[in-house]
Amino acid sequence: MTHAFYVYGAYGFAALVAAAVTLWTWADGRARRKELAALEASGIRRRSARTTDGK
Amino acid sequence: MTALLLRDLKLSIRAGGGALIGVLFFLTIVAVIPFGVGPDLALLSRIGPAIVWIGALLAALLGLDRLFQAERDDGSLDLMLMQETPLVLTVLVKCLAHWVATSLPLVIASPLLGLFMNMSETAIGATMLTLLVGSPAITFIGAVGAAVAVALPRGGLLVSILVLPLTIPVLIFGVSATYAAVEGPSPFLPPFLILMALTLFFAVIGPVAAALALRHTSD
Amino acid sequence: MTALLLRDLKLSIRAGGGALIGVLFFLTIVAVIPFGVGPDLALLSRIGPAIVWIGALLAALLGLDRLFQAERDDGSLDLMLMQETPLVLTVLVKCLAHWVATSLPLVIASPLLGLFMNMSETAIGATMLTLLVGSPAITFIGAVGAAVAVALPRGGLLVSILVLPLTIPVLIFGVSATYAAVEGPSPFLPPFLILMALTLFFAVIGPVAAALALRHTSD
Amino acid sequence: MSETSLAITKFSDLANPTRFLALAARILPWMAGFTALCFIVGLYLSFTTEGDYQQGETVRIMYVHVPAAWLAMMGYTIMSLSAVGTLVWRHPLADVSAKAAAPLGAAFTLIALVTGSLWGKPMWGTWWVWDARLTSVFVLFLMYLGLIALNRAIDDPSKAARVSAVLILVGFVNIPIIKFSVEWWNTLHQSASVLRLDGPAIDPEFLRPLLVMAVAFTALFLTLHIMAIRNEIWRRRVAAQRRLAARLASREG
Amino acid sequence: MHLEAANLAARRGEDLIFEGLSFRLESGEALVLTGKNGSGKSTLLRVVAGLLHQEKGSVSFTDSLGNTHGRVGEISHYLGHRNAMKSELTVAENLDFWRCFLGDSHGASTVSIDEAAEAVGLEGITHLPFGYLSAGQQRRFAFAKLLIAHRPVWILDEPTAALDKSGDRLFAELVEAHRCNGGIVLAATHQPLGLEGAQELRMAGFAHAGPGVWE
Amino acid sequence: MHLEAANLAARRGEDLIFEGLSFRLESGEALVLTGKNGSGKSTLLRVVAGLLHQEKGSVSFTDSLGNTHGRVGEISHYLGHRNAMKSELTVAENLDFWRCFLGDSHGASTVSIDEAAEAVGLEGITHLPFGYLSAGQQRRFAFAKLLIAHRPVWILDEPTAALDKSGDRLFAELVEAHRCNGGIVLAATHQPLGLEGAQELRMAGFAHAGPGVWE
Ligand code: HEM
Ligand SMILES: Nc1ncnc2c1ncn2[C@@H]1O[C@H](COP(=O)(O)OP(=O)(O)OP(=O)(O)O)[C@@H](O)[C@H]1O
Ligand SMILES: Nc1ncnc2c1ncn2[C@@H]1O[C@H](COP(=O)(O)OP(=O)(O)OP(=O)(O)O)[C@@H](O)[C@H]1O
Ligand SMILES: [Mg+2]
Ligand SMILES: [Mg+2]
Repeated sequence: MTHAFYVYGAYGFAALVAAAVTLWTWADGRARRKELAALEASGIRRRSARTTDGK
Repeated sequence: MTALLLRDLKLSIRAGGGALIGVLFFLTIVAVIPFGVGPDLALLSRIGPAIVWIGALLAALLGLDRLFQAERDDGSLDLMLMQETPLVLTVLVKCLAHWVATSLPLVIASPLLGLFMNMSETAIGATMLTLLVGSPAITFIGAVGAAVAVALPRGGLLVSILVLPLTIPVLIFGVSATYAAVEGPSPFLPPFLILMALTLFFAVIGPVAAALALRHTSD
Repeated sequence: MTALLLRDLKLSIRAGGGALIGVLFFLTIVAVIPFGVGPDLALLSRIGPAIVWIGALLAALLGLDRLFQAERDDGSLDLMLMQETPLVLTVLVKCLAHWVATSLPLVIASPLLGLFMNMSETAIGATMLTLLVGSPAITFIGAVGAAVAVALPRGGLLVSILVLPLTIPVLIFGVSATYAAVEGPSPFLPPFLILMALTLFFAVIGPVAAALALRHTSD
Repeated sequence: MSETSLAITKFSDLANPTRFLALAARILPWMAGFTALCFIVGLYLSFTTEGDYQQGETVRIMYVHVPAAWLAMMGYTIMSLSAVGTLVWRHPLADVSAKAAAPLGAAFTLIALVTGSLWGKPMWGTWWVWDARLTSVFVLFLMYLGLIALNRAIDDPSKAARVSAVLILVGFVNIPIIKFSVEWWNTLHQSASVLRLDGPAIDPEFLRPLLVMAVAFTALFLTLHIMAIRNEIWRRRVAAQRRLAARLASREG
Repeated sequence: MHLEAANLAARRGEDLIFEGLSFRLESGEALVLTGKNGSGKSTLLRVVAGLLHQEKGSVSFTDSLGNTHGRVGEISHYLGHRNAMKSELTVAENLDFWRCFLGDSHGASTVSIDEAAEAVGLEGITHLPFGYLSAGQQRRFAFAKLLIAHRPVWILDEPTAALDKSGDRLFAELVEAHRCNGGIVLAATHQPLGLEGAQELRMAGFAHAGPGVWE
Repeated sequence: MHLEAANLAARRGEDLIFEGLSFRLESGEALVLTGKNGSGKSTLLRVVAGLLHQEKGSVSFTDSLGNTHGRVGEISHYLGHRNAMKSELTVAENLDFWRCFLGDSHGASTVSIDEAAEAVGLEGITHLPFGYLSAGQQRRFAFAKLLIAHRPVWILDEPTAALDKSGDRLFAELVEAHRCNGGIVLAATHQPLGLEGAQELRMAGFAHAGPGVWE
């Protein structure tokens, strides 16, 4: 293939950035979910959760 | 409103920073560039208008970030926000005062710089004219940044980053109008008219957006 | 004293992003330049070092005038003046913090800009080196202006007259050292050594003069 | 609960963050699957179709470059729409949407810049020229970064959102500049051949993979955007609960 | 003529500071806000002045002709913690600027700058730069600002901070005069202001530190 | 240990504000400055703190070992009208900075930041940016600054401005505690500070508005 470096470079870079963004978003979500779980465990209940419990 | 204009002019002469700093910065830029391009006078005169325009653009940034921050810090902004006079008008007048205090001196000084840069008379005249018409647009765009800076603890570089990209169209048409006047073959008027249109456009958009930002940042 | 350094760095980071902002600012300036002078790569690479130096000057000047004013406005300056630690040292540390927060990122980012401006490797190296050595001088000179601004609340014009003309020699030697390294025929070392001497000179004179001015603030 | 009076009733299902979360949980797996499928098909097509007689194999770069460039602009458009939501309806979800789109837009802009650069070297013989199209995209990238920095510099999130919204809207002038730069200034860059008023002027051989990749990129963007919005909602929930906890603790103490 | 607030709620950051707050002030009445530090006095004043967006509720002003204004700020003076004066300008320049800027859209006759300076007990030093004054003198001139342009509603945040005894008296007299002319006064304070027959509103702070919309 | 001022005179602009002023404070004593606005209270405090150059006379501090310091500022805390805190930083960061910067050159043990916050009645909100606090809360934290580093002399300019009733009480207690530990306190005020057995100095202002050296 002619110009293989440029073609694969372009695809490679695009894949790299897309993967990095995906991973970052996913890891961020996981961290947030963990924090929420920790808060839940420490006894601070969500208000909405409390009201739905009440119902 | 004239009262506001006069007060801001007075302040820019008395308070720190000072109106002269823009002109001096401008001079510094023009003093340094020849060292970059070397003694090639033809080249110097060719890029002259561009350098003058870039200098004016950068010089306008100095002090712009404090345009509304200073008002917030002493509580004046609160009173301005409360008035019946439309906030847009207040912002417009403050922009005008800032322009008169910092950019107008540059416009007036630009022939001097043109001589330094070995520019022809036409080039000098064209530069001066385009600067006169185009530099208010820079101030108006900058006002948006300044209004945003009110929400920031301190202004500094961030404001310039937000503002500079928006000024690019002004720069493009300002410089190309100048070149059109000097070299041809393209006519001078179309880019010059676009420059005027840009200034008018930002004279509306800038104060409106700045007023919007100010309304939304007060606390 | 490390506490002061850290605090000042934190403050400049709170203004948004910190080092990243400096780099972004520089990138923005470099993106603006070609719109002015046109996309001619040869020309860009020639004026590259000068542009980088001007960018560094502008970045240092933005916000430098508030170096002590901000401290005065919230009363911190009073406490600093009262301490046993010599005021010169306090000023020096504040200058260092300002340099680290605004100029050092530019020094580090300058190779990137060099690439954008199509500069050769030697030119990039030389620019980086001269910036590293010369930019502290700008901060030190600016500190004097900042201190005078505090001492003379109504001396706006004086500050600009004090600061910018003094920075011109620094800029000129910085730029000409870079060109000497790139093009010859003049040797690199003499202007570079002068640049170093200037920095050392202002590293002493700047804080001493600033401390003197601060001690004599009107109230 | 605050009556965030939403003028558009159609959106009112999304108006409530809790409902948004429920919806996101339901559709995210499907969107992720769809994205993956599109990428598989798109990548297959882009490596099996023929090369261009003029551009050779490098034409394959188009299949990432062009979608990324479109998404870079679309990301900003989404931010602008959210900004309108923030300023007009003061809707908290619009704040979150604008904030979440910025890093994604920046990432896609970066892809467009770098792949364009990688295409430019073989086609134009240089990595970078300061032509209007390229520079305006570069400016877009800087604007994304500036907005991210601005958002981080203001720590009251709703204030940050409102301030950013104003700037986002002012910065929108750059989008038409990008789009029409090739027509307004004669530059090196290709002029529009797909998104034209008179229909695409491009060989279907190239159009097919391009469109599939474009759909794949869009799906990826939307998936990530929804995920990022969800993360941001969670982040604010955590902050709100932390504050509540601190307040309760100090009241007991 | 009256000022009415109905069911006000305000947020600071993400916390609801107060909720369901209502009051009504007729012409000549005064409302004094008290409460401990951080209880939301300044917040309420800023909401009334229109400087902070309320979360719920409304504030409105009905003038003597029966017209209702939604934006109370426009017919109010606001004296906050900061004096809104430039220390680089002289007192006279400062006052002159505010006199022109605030205008006198409401037809009532107002006093000149010298008279205002005399009213706050500081005639003869209006030629000094504002920054050269002592804290109490600065506060007095900030107060003089209220006299040079007429506004029916005065919103004052700790107006007597930094004032000496005679300043307190002077302040009380000026406020009484304003009330006699039919003005309305809202003031937050920690010290007795010496206003006769003023209503008092005790702020409690933190109506509700809930997680807000994010739940 | 004592603080002594002898025959002080100070000038503001061209005016002599006071002249021939002397006082002597032993360990544990307090001096309260009163007087009307512009009478020179802040000026005197700034002279004692070394922030303003006196025209005549001297201020000196003699420590418990009998050594005399000419620069009283170095062994003093100064709490002026402004709080010397950065609104961008959190309270904890602000206090931490001042703790390190002020150092604790005088060997006495001091309290931690949390303890200081508790002492001023505001534990639990040290993580907030200083700018997000109400005026009184800011003043309280400015006061907490005096507790985190030991200084034998406290120079306070209207310390209770913006404080509520409980704040006033708290302030009086903290000052009493400092005096019990042998500290010296100078305070300018318009309101009673509730300090027991404090000396009072009434400032008169404008000792002599003469043409000074030009005659
Ligand atoms: C860093 C360099 C480059 C940047 C920033 C860039 C940017 C863009 C953008 C923003 C678009 C979307 C325009 C639209 O929808 O109207 C686009 C489209 C396109 N670009 Fe680039 N580009 C770059 C380099 C290149 C190169 C080197 C080539 C090939 C020679 C190229 C070929 C194309 C083509 C064919 C399209 C599609 C046009 C259409 O069909 O509408 N680009 N590019
Ligand atoms: N920075 C200054 N420059 C020149 N003169 C000043 C300055 N600050 C104060 N003065 C003048 O000095 C005199 C004394 O001021 P000072 O601040 O000491 O008064 P004070 O007793 O603290 O009053 P207050 O109770 O209002 O705080 C005043 O008449 C004032 O006009
Ligand atoms: N700019 C701000 N951003 C976020 N929160 C704030 C801000 N200003 C004040 N707050 C918070 O809002 C609450 C109420 O503040 P407010 O200033 O209204 O109190 P206040 O009653 O005026 O108190 P003080 O008597 O101390 O002046 C405080 O708990 C404070 O922490
Ligand atoms: Mg308050
Ligand atoms: Mg005082």
